[in-house]
Amino acid sequence: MNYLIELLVSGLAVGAVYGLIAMSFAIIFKATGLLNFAQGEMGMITAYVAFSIASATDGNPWLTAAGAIVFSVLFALAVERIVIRPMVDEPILARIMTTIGLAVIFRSGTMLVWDALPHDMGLAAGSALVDLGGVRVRGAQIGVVVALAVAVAAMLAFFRYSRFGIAMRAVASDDATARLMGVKTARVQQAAWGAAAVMSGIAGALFAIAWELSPSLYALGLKSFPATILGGLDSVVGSAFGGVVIGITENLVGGYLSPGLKEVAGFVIIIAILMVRPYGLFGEKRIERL
Amino acid sequence: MRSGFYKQTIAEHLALTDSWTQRAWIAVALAALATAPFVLDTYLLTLVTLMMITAVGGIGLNILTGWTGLISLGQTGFMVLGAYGYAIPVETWGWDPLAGFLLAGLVPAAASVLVGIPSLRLTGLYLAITTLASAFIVVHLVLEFPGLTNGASGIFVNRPTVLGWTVFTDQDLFRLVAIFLVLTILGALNLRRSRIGRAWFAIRDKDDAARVMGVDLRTYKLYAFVASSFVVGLSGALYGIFLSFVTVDGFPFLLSIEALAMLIVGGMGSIAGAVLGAVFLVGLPEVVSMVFSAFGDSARALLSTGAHEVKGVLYGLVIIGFLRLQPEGLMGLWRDAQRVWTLWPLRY
Amino acid sequence: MSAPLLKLTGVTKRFGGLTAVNEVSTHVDAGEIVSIIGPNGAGKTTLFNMISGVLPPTEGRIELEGRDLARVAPHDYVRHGIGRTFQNLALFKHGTVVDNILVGRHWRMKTSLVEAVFHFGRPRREEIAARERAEEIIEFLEIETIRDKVVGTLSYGQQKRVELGRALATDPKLLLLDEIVAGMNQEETEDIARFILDIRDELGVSILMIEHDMHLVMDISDRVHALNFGATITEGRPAEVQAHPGVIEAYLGAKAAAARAEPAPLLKARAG
Amino acid sequence: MKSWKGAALLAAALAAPAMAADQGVTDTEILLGEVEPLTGPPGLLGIAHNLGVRLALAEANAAGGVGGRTLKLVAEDDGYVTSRTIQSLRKLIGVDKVFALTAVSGSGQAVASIPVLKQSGIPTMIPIGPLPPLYEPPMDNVFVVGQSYTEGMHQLALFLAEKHPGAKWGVITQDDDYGAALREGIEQAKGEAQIEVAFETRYARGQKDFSSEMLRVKDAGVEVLIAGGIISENIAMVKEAEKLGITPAIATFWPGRVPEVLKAIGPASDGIYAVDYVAPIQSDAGQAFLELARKHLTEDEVARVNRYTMTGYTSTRLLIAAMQTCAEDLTWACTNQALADGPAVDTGVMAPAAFAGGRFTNSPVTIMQADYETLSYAPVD
Repeated sequence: MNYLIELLVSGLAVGAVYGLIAMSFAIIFKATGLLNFAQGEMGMITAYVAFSIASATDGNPWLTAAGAIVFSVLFALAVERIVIRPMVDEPILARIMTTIGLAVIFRSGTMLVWDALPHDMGLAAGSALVDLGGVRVRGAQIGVVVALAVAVAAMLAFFRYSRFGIAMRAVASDDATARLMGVKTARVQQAAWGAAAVMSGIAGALFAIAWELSPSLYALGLKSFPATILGGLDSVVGSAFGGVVIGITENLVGGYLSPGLKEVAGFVIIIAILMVRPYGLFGEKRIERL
Repeated sequence: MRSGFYKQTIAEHLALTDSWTQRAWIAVALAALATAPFVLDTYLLTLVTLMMITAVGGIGLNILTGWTGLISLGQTGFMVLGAYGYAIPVETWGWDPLAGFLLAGLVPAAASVLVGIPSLRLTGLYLAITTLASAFIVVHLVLEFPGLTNGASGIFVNRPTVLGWTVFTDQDLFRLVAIFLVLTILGALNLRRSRIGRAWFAIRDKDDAARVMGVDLRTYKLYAFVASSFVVGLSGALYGIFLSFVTVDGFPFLLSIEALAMLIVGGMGSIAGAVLGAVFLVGLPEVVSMVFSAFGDSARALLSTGAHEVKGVLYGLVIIGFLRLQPEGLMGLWRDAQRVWTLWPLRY
Repeated sequence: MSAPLLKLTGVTKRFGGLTAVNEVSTHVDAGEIVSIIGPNGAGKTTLFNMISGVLPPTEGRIELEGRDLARVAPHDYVRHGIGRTFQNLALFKHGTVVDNILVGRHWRMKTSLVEAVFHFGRPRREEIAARERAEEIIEFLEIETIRDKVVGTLSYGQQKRVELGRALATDPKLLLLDEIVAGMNQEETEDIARFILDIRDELGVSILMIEHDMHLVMDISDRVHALNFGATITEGRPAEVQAHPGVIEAYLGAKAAAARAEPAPLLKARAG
Repeated sequence: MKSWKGAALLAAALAAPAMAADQGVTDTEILLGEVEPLTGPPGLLGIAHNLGVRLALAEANAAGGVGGRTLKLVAEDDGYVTSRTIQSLRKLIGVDKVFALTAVSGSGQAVASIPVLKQSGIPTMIPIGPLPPLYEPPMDNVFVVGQSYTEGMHQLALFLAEKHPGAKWGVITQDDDYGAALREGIEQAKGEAQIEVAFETRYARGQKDFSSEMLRVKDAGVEVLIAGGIISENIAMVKEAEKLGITPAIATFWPGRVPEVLKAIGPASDGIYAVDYVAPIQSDAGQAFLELARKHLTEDEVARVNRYTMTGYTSTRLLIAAMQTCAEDLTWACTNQALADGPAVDTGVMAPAAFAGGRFTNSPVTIMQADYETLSYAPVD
């Protein structure tokens, strides 16, 4: 029994990481119709910046968190303004490929600015072990689950109550019409990029604390991608759910079936679910713009 | 506009070329392929061989993505299947390489039906993700059946003897690959001008209207999957022969992304674009290396402090630069150049 | 004459709670030109979509020459003789005019995937035959000059004509024309009117068309069917229908209603 | 046509290896080449290795070179991508026309290069990834320095079986040829000692989350854990064990035996076992080696020295010694022969290495244990 609980807990923790990054994919998709293939890389860069801040401040968690969040937002806004926005009238495939180009640059750039070595983040609070009724987890793992819960709550509130959230829905539905209505589409898209950067940055940094910081961290993006699809590309909250489902499934498959199957389990679920629901669990049917 | 060529018969409309200029260019290209093995050094020969193998794969993907509008991230998976589809019968069972090449096309084609049938309800990014998933699952299966595939250890691939011709030197390999490339281009052009090719275009541009015209969307999307993966599988087999070794490690997932990048850089939906894209993307790292080594020792001094990462950054910048400044790809650039050429010195 | 060419019996289409087409019954006889009129949102295009196989009807029966089309696969409607054009251009815009028209010949051709790769023997003969037919249509519609142009670069009127050509290339018995002259000037409209009559008289194709241009409707229709809110108002000879009080009210009332209930852009966008 | 000319050229191309046996040698210079990953995470080994080769060359050049000729190196980066390894090899052999190869990337890449190496006949050193196909059957011109993973694992397993008799073992290996070699080593040891494997699994390269694997390790009551990853995977496994509060004896392997791994794991890395055939940096031999490195390399470079620097250095020393034997008649045939028959070279950081007529140094391994305080390993008594 304890074994099952431990599997579920560790699945939840890694699923929360997937979920946060999956939400980043979804929110950018929802606001701009774009799939940002560089999202994992942006999360990785934020983790590295957090690492640098932590090293400079002797592992002060508050300064590190604040600095990393501020950086992630500024960085995302810069990317959006310099690279993405000028491409706004290009075909969607071209824009997606742009983000793939960005991903390549970020991966090499990370190794250029930092190095290719694995590192410990140097944040004692994050890697400290916490005992939850017999199940031991790291601080950062609790952190990532909490972050996911907060992000989901924030998104629900945002889309329901904020004028901005409603505007975002409008922009996603029809950019031109929304513009006519006086919605500042650029502002909405910036907000989406910013929010995505914070979520994937938190996921990247906390993953780096609980597991490891290395230049292969970007692969989290690829692993979270199925979660977004599972939830439905345009469903921000659904993506969070998708992430948790995939994290837990991976662990259950690894724990009870063949561990070799673990890495493909996520993909198998995706195919199975898409056969039944071609737009993901919570997606809307309208997204057929490719 | 070129002028002065009026077609007298329907057959002339059907011809692949419609002017002597074009024929002359084709002759030049063929002559270049024929003489290259005598002129190029091994390194350049190898590089061009790799470009041609990549171009075959690019043409394959172009059938699916460029012509039919179905985005695939499963290129790697079909290449792996093609490579093993060739290596297992030829190297393990001792079959004739020709049969191997046939299987290198048929195995991925059959697999693409398996991927395709359930994926046909999906469009756009959702389809992209199932093809991506299939690529990962293929790799997993290869590792899971070591009895057949030799698992992670891979299979050595000898250079083949085709119809009594033993492909031995790098020059021979170049010729073999060149023959495959030319045949692939011909086959693809023929498909393009057939009812099948038109049905694919119709699906891409307006699937509802295509259906009203009698195009069964499911069947023709499946056809696109089959034709595409057949060609991609061939490129996988050639790549295996080129590496002389087939393992899943030889086919990193990045290939799927690079294949798409190739079509974009070359110009979506055009065979010449796929070829140009392959030449460009395979050549790019080499050109960058050359630029770096031109700086000689100073570059070597930088070596251990990570100057090589600069290459990666440049690679990404070039892709973005193309998308931003020349969205129609190299083919668009070429057309612009042609226009300037024919219209010069006046703009109109 | 036995069964009419096309017969609709109680055809109904519902989208969720919304009834787009409500129990419409009508018919088209061989050699007839029948027009469907009605204000925006009356369900005309939905009706066309059902007749051409794009959408299945929720209820009712659609018969072509006495054959129930319910069991026919959408892409096989063309085999039974139904060709159509679309309200908003639905051409394959990256192809040339010839390419587009040739797609109309698709179902008539038999070349298989493997044969197509080789372009030799039967595929070649078949392709030549198809192109000969395409040339006839090009000549018929007087679009020789633009034959090799990429469709996306043509004017709206030219594109409409190409679309008509594509529909003709399917060798239809019944041609569905969805607002074929919308957006055309007087001269272009007259050309199209002439083509429609020629298509009926020379090619023997029956025509069912949706049209807002009342002059065209009155001039060439044998019969007119008026719809509003998805239901039939009346059907009859052009002059009768034009004079029908229900039709007049539908048009005037609809205009007033449209002014009042123009949906908010947000909602409209989401529906689209 | 000029088919006769074509035929002549073709014949020349075919005969090239035999005729150009002294390519890369001028009156003043000898050009050597190598392919290794210099970018990405595998750069950790590639760059360190490259430093070792350059160290050996700098040392030899300072002592007057080979027969008065200066040694130069062309390094090609393959980024650990097999197709680029092959391409780079063809460039080095066919275009740069190097005299010998000091390395051919990692194990998979080297194995895939066998046909090219065989066909060309160029003297080739393999100091990274010594897999059996590279020396069994031996090729005339391919020289493998080090020890096979299988034998290393075999020795490590025998040691652990003796140290922890009756313990339950857990084995986690990569699903590639490296993992297969480790599993083979354990199989061999099973024949000689009492080993009970309670849990065995494989993972796909690149896996990051090992929580379910380690839970099964815990569940199976594993007391000896073979962590058969390379770098990231071993870090993940050990940190996961720490999290679960289990303390099996953990054994790792030389590809990941670099200080960075210990640093990234943190205190939990203290006491993990490793096996290797080169000396730890903290040993006397290691310190002497660092001293030598400081003489010829920059400070930044010295900071990147690790075990791969030592293997690269040793293997290049073997090559230089052979070339010196052949200084008068610097041909491939002579060099290959001299390598095979030459006396052992003792670099201090490895047991004296020689090929003794074969193509494999078969170097003895040492079992060592990590010390987190000093981020280093010390031999086990």
